[in-house]
Amino acid sequence: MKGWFRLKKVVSREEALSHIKEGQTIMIGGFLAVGTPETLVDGIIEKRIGNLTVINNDTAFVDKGTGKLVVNRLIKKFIGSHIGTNPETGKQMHAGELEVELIPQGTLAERIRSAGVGFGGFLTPTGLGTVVEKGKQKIEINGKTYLLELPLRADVALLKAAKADESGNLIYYRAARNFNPLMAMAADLVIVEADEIVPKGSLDPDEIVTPGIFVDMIVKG
Amino acid sequence: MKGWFRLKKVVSREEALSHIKEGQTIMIGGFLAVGTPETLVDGIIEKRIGNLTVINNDTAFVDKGTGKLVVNRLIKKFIGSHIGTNPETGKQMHAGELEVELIPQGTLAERIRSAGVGFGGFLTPTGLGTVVEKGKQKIEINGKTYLLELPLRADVALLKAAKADESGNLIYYRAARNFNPLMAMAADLVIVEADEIVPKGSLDPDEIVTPGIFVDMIVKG
Amino acid sequence: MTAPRELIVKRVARFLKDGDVVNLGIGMPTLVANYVPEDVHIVLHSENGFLGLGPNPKPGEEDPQVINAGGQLVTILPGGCCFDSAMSFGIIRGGHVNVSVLGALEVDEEGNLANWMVPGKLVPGMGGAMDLVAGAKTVIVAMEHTTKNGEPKILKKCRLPLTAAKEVNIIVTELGVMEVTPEGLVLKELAPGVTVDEIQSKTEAKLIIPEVIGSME
Amino acid sequence: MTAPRELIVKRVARFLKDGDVVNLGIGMPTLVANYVPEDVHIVLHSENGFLGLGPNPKPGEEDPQVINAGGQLVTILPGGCCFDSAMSFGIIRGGHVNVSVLGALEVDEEGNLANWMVPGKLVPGMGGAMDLVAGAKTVIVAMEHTTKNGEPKILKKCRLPLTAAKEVNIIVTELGVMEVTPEGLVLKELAPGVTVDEIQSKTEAKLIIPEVIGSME
Repeated sequence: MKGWFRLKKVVSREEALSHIKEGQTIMIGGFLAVGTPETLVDGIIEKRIGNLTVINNDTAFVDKGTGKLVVNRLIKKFIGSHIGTNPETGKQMHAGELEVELIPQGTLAERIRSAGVGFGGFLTPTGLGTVVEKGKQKIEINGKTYLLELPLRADVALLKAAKADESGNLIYYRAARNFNPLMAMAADLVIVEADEIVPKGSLDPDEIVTPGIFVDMIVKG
Repeated sequence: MKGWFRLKKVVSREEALSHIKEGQTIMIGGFLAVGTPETLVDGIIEKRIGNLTVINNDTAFVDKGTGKLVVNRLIKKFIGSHIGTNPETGKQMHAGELEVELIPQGTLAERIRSAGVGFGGFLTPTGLGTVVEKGKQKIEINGKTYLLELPLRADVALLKAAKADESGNLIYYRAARNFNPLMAMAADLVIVEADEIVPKGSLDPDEIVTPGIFVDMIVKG
Repeated sequence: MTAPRELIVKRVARFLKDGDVVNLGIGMPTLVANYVPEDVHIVLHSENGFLGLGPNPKPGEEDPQVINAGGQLVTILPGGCCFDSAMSFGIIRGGHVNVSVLGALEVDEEGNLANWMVPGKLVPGMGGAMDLVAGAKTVIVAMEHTTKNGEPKILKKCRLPLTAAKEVNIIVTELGVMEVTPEGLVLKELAPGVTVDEIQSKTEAKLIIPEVIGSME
Repeated sequence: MTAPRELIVKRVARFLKDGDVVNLGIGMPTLVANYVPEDVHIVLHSENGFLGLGPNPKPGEEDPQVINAGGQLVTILPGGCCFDSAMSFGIIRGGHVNVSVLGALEVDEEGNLANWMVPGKLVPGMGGAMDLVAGAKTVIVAMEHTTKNGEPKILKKCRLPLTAAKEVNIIVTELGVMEVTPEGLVLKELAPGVTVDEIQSKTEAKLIIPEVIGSME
């Protein structure tokens, strides 16, 4: 569904949710829940789609964003940079009920982008001399050492946009952009929750941030 | 001059040109001269600043874009992906008067971005099994082989924007964007030729493509 | 009878599926856009920085900053969008282009492609071709079957410097359609009036002949 | 007498130069913004995706989608711009942030920093801290000199898991200003009324005492 189709990309929330399956790896946009598609997250909870691996910058709050999935115990493994704002995440982690993989935020962003742009990986100085090094190849370039970081993909990406046109082109608002444009490139199925859906051709080609070809389905937020 | 200053970033063409020196490595935006700051290029020719290493996607045409620098014999070495539209480039290259380094276009873009974002390099499948491999480290990730490509920086970047605000934030028009936003991150001195210069605060934060902190000087195009 | 180039680009157009993101190379591949069936909606990618590449502008409506990768004045269709070169090639390298159609100087039975230089003679540079051939999901070579002098261009092994190794999937010429397989080149279709012997005689690589060969039209 | 935290953030503010791009960590470092001299124009970077971070909004003008990295409602100043997380950390990793100001659990004489976890107790995650410390041109640690129990936080060698190795440049506490050099920690300034003996007694690392020590105020 990535390109421009005869079929419409704008679907019902029910239709979109029917494509998300138990046990999948799901990327969710947002930073402390700003830029998180809450309607889609709520749908996962209603349908109790569990055993998920969730990739998000953070687990937000107990009553907001990805944090709600933690509280509802639908996450098997969380991959992100920060869990400190949601005490439930730490509790489940320490109880051995939730696996947590912590990644420096910039490395997380670029690992997702790497998957999207077809890199085999990239070299970063971030994490050198820390536990982040563990299990990673070190490569020296002109006397400086870097860690080789690998791409990170998902089965599904759930994104939040301010505006979507009918061909899937997206525009974001303020701090709600964060990981959304990166995740749009790095998942097999990309579902967008948009505050506003506008006709094809009503966005200026220069103001579009995410090209519509990355987007499979659009749901009104 | 990268940040927000008391001093103005908007300068005269004369002032901007005075910072470009003989023998420097200069990135120039543009694809077949669309998105090339012609006024700045003309300035280099007027001042006969020579012995340059120029990084641009292509050498455009004999009377347009970077091609004019070739015709005026101000380039010692050209780094780009394509020289076929400017017969003068090939002629000087075959006569041993101009060194040409050809790089696949996507690799060129990401090598410039890598310098801008502080990578030590990145792994790409592009060029595998071709002459592009020469002298490069090959790295295998999950059974697939990639080439390790390194960052590419310059002393000066000369860019073209449709609009600049007084703090250096940039917006581009259509196909004139190309390499400009990438080069903005990868040079010590960044000079922008803008079709229009608008007051600080008159661009919407969401429509800005290049943050003003990358830009040192703005010249009215 | 249909002109050779028209036969080629018409057949290539029929490979495109509804929703495909397609990059058409400079020259003959560009013409494919004119023959896409009406019920197939594709998005054309222009590697200099936009999606939604449209036809040439009407006289008086030209915009000098809207060109394709070949430098021709074009248009951007409603729903199109612009981006920088890193995104443009991220789209290519990341596997978001379904089909890349390119010309070739040489192509061989392993799917190797040479189309960017002739040492000592022609060195235009690879431009975006190496990324396109390495990155696109399906690579279709669209070219005339032989050189102007009648020499084969479909070889056992490319002799010119490669654009990419083992990335070509389909070859379409005015004589037929060939598919690159691990076993070699399989002859899938023949152009009207062309025999197996004729196409083989103009092909250096040994063609694998299946029991059923389709008709190219 | 000035409160310790005020003394610290005021001194840090005086390290900032006209035109600097600055990232202020969560907590005490955030307060630095209030003490930047009037003739020094800096740009604050918010790693969740914008430049031009401004003060908290006036009541009634809050925008729930304009938050800083700590989740507080903030504003974007005229001239500010928004971007995605790859660009945000590209700005950091690429050396476009002049100064990063962070708190610390521990810092040592080699410039090692630990501020992201206490094994078995507190595991909030590193967030953007590892990138900031590795990427910013100048890293300033702003913290109280000792723990609540009076234990030294400036050590010979960090014991907690590191945020980054050998990246800290300057340490500012309510007792003084120290600079990390290849030879060790040099005491650059003392707070009013603090003696060399006092600051050394509260510091595990051996301080290098130059002939002239400045006053912190």
